[in-house]
Amino acid sequence: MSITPQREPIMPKLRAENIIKMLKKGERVDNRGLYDYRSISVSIGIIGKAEGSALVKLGGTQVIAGVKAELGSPYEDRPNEGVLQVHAEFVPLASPSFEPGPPNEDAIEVARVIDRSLREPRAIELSKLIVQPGRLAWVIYDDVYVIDHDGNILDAGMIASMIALAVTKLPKLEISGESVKINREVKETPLPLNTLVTTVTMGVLGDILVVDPSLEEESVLDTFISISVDEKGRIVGLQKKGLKSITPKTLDSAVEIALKKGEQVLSFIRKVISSPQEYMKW
Amino acid sequence: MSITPQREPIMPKLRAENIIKMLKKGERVDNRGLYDYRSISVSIGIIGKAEGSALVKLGGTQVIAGVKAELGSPYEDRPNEGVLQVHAEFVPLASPSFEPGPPNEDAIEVARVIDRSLREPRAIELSKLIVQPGRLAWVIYDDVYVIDHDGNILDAGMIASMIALAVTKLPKLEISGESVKINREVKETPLPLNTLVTTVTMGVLGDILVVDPSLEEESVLDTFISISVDEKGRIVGLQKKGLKSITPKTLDSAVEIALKKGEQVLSFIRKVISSPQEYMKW
Amino acid sequence: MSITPQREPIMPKLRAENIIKMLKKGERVDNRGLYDYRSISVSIGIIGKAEGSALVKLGGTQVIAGVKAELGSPYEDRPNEGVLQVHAEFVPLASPSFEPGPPNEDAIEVARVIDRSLREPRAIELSKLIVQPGRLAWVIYDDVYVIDHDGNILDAGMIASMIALAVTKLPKLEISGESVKINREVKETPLPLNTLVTTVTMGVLGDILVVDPSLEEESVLDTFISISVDEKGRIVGLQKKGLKSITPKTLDSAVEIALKKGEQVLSFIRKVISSPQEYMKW
Amino acid sequence: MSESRPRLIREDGLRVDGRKPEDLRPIRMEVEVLKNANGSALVEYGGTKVIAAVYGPRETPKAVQLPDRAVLRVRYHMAPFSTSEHKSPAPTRREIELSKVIREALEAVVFTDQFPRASIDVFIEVLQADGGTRTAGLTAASLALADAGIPMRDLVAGVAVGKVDGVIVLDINELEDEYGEADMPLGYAAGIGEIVLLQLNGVLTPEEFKKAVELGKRGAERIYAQMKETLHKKYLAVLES
Amino acid sequence: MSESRPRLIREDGLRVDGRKPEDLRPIRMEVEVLKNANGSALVEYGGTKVIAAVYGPRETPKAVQLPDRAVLRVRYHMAPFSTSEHKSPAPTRREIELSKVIREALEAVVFTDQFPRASIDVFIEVLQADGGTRTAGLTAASLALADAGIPMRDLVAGVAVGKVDGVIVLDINELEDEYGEADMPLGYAAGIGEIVLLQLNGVLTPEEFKKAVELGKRGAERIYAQMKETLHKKYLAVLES
Amino acid sequence: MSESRPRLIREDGLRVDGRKPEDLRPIRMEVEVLKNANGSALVEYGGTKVIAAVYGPRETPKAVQLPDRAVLRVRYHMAPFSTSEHKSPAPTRREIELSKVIREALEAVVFTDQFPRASIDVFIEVLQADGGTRTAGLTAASLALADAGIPMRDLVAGVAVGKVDGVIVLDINELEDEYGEADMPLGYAAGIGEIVLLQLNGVLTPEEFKKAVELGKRGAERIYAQMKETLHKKYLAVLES
Repeated sequence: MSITPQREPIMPKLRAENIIKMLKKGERVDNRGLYDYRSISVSIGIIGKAEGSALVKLGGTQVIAGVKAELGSPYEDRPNEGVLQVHAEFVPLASPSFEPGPPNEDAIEVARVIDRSLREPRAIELSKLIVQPGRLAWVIYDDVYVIDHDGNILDAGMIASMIALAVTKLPKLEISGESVKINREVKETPLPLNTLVTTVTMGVLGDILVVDPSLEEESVLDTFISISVDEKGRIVGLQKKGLKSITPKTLDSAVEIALKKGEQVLSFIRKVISSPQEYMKW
Repeated sequence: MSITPQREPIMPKLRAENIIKMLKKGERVDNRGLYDYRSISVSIGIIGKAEGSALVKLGGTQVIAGVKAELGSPYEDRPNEGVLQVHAEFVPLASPSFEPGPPNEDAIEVARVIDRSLREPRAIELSKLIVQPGRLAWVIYDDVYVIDHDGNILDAGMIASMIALAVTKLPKLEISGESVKINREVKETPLPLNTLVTTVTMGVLGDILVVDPSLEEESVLDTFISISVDEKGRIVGLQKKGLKSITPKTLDSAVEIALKKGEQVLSFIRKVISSPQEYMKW
Repeated sequence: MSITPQREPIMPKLRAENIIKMLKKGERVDNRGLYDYRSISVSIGIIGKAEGSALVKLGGTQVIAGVKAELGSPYEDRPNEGVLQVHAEFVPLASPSFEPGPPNEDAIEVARVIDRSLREPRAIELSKLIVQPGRLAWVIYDDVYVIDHDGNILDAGMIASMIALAVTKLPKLEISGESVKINREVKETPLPLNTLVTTVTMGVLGDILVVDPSLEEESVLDTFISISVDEKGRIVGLQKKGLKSITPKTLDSAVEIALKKGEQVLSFIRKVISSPQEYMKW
Repeated sequence: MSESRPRLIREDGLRVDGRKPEDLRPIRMEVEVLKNANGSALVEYGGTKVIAAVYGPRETPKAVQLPDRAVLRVRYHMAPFSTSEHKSPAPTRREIELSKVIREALEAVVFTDQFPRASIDVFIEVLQADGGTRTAGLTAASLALADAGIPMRDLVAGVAVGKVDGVIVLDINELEDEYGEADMPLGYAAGIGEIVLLQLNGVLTPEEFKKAVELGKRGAERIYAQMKETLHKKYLAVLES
Repeated sequence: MSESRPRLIREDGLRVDGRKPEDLRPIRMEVEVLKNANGSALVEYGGTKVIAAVYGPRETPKAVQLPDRAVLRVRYHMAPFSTSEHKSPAPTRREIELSKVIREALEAVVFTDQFPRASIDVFIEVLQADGGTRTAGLTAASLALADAGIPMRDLVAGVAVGKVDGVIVLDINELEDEYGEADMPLGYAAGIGEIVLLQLNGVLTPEEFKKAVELGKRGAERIYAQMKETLHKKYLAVLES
Repeated sequence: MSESRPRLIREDGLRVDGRKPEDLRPIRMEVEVLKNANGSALVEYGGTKVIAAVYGPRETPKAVQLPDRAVLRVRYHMAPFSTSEHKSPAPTRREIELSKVIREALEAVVFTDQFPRASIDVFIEVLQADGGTRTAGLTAASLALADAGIPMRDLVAGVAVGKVDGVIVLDINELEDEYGEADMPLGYAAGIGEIVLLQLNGVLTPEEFKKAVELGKRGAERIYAQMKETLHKKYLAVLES
């Protein structure tokens, strides 16, 4: 059952009103322009045991994506493809409002939006991840681990996932007759990718759109739209969230902004994965 | 842990006393005789995706039974038989006193009484549902879905189940070598039945028995007895429920009434399944 | 999440102070010496359906250990060994402070300490419990069932487990080709043991150590240490529990006491299992 | 997606079930179909059958109460027999997400501030799934809220737009959902012209996206009209009785 | 049910374990077997071993309290080692149903109205299952309640009647339960002549049913007498000590 | 344990990773690594990476409050990507036990009596597991508590001592844990010389045990010094800014 949540964290009324007032003038409390992302920093490979990993800091938000590869069964209706599983955990370390326990609806939504954004444009070429058709396939786990929540977890998680997948190397398979075993000592084959993807999340305040809302902004904005774009400039996913509606006109603007900002984010991702060694510090 | 439930819904005291007073005079607030069922209406086949289905309205109570057939393993101690699984869901749509979540003890009891009433007289000939002895069998799911609760869910669920099973057609099996697949495009073989079965539920007020109690009656009566009968006039199940005892003498009367009313209900079921096309409207 | 527990049961302050005062003088409310166990009585074989069983009464604490043997898969990283599974249930019958539901952290800790104490010194020779390497192995379930809690569940559970395992007879396997079945009518092969093991649990009050604390003592002592010993006088496990620290000096004393008391308990276990027929009364 | 992917647009330009791209399936609506609920509705979009019930405004546990408004509690749930394969009753991640998405769509129109500390509970049961269950569920929920007399800014009509064999089509069925290139569920408050639910599961160019939204709005407007009529008929019936 | 169904009535008319149809198995009863519980009992019907404990009347969480009576909270639970195959500790649907059925049997005799807002908690642990565990559990629970000093209208004795190879027999064991034609657990308050638990799992003609109830009542009366004696002995012992 | 057990002590007496028996792995510590938490720390022991956060003292649900002290609530949790094989997120029995053991270690040093009715919540996330995760977690938790300004009797340093190929060694890594003869995690409040966590998973003679405790204490003292320095630096930085 989905229940109207308590608004967290509770913000002083004056502060909230000030944020709104500024947004209406096109200004933000952290001096960004309405369509500016906060600074993004990336650390690659921080989890050596994972097949791929990335820590993304988007302003104060920190998300780790860790990619693990296991052997498993392909889905019955996809006997010739590998399997992608995206999960998100909002661990209580990351925010006073996160509780221990199984993922709540917010974490599930984040994971499913990332999953669909990867799946629909076939960002990963799953057909190359089959080992024995109908019987054995690579199962790729992308785990999105939020460790500090300062707003816009989705974009941070999407960027971290995309980078972690792009730097993933599959372990070697040792095949002898029927038996197939994973040798994690040798990791060589990169995950086959067709395109990079990102999401662009905007807060909605009437007809004003606010890219990459911070936690403070999230708590005064009621409504959000996240649009997923790929390298071909296509829309590969969309999710409206929050308590209020959006007009068709504002939706049009949101698409326009998402395509433009998405391209910038994708360039950034491309830059990171093309010189990964420069991002291997934590 | 089973816990004495709150009495739901709370009824005005006067109303409760009036119901009791009338019952003691052999009368009922809805003008039925003590041993009369409420009107029963049936819609067959309303769930085209199910192998069999029936919506039963028993007065204000509405229950859907949907039958699905899948392939699975036979039970280890029954290697030559198919499997029957009866489940009941009391979804919160049906009553202000139903909660979302896994089935509570009331839903489990209803499912298990229906299950035993079908199983013990071998109403379904499970031995004809084996595909590969010890390895592969039809698993028949009978899901009892309560959508409006106005009393006597058990009888409504039993009648709906019996009709849904009687109109069930198994999908075709496509066997090639070791591989067996279900082709749901073709549904032809009726489920093999040995007998029809029904339950007859009575409220107990001292030595007064009240057939097919409504929700209002249920909430003033403490004790119930449900007796399952088959077409051969045998007792194929029994369940005493509720907070008070029953005397051996009242038990004798209950058996007598159950055999008589059960026969009537079974005739009705026979009528429905012999001209199903007349009951295909919702 | 582990949470500081409520102290149960709440004891009159005077009584608590008296227990402490006496302990500081080297005395105990039940007249035992500081290093004395309460009386131990054993009933063997009380659960005929189990492959081995023992009821141990340690003072007022009663614990049943029941051993069942099933066939299952060996662990992937131990393809040539059988499997040991130790579980503890603190059923609500045993104490007003036990709740129904899955095992809490206390029950899990007891089970895991017993498990490690058996596993590390290879008390059971698991390599003799393999049936088909990599495919089929004996799975030995040791279920520790607490039915009356009067303190020191761990030692009672450990002793009961050790005796139950020592008297366990594996059922006969009927092998025909690929198929392997358990015939529980014939139980003949004893479980292969390498050594007996026991735990010695002590309460810690500053530098005073109190062997086999009763429930009353447990509720005034904050800190405990349980040391597992085998027949060769080795330390085969250790667990510090409770809210306070322990000094290295007190730890030294605890080891010394554990080795001495452990030997006595092991002698007792040896006596029981060498003449089991004398302990077959309940 | 590979082997036996069926053709979804026939040579004559029609869809697998004979519809034109801009056609809705036959839609059935009925309100007040349950006795216990304060409001209820049955909605069918072709083979998709959904029932919704509303309880409330009613008392709610302290822990979830809000001081200045009612909480909405929404459950989207599929019956075990609603799908081709028997469905386990435990809520899936999909059901959890859709419950949230539908709740948020309703938040945008219900005047929750009129019932502080109360809850308004909406239960949606999918009896048969043949594509568009969340949008049919949203339509049913909106009707059930109206039937329960809950004050709202507007009714909400749901419809899924898709892209199949390259063509943007209205109200996709299960086959079109499974083998098509995109599924875009839309919830539209047609009286006030606002979008309350929007998701995209698939790939569209910006132009296709625009076209899809336009087609969805037009479809939703037709469903919205039928909703009005359904409620109107019921109230007339009440007045006349 | 097919292949190796064993013969349950021998040529001499006796049952697999040598009993006559109307014979009980050896029955052992003991009360006050636990220290912590307010009342407790150990009951054995042949190979079936059950232990029951009662805590209460005691405080209970507000959410379950009733203003005019105590709530009964009953758990029937099987130890993992109680059955031929190792049993998982999670409660099965069967255990949930039996907890309810036993609770309702006890509701009929306990004077719950004397303890408003309190709870009386009954925990039944099946240590070994060899047929008739719910009825042995009911007997044990009734003894434990008496041992705890909970006021009751009467004691309750439980016994299962069965039909095996066409013969109505008393107090069936596991083999008779598994391969027999019917299992009818009965809970009988013999002092006041009332039935508090009755289920039928099997097929009986009306005549057989009548006979089965009659046989069950007679069996329960014998168990009831032994219960009285067990409690009597204990109180004598208390008086004498 | 059988086939391919690797050699853990090389001919030159060094360990698989080239350390001497009494060597720690390279240890990294950092505090205040998170924005939301009241205190936080990142700790690495070689390949083991752990992060800990502290929230509190803060309000806690009535049901868990204690009248005379704060409750500690501690969760030790492993990220799904922290181990060689993907780990399911549901808490394992191991994680439940370790949460308890670490909580109890912290109980011994935190001045909980200063915050009656409050809770102090400690969340430990294992990001990468390469042996010694519970002890690295304890070190991180202790630093995070200090970073949060929670008053404590002393800092606590954790380290695991092991026995591999018959040699007592300090700070074992995963390989040594898996194939060694013993793993003894120790939590030591080095300033006051008290043991707050001690477990033994393995077999030791009494002499070996003594040696292991001694080695562990010495190792913990070195870690303790680094903790002090880490905190000192941070406060200096604060003062200087």
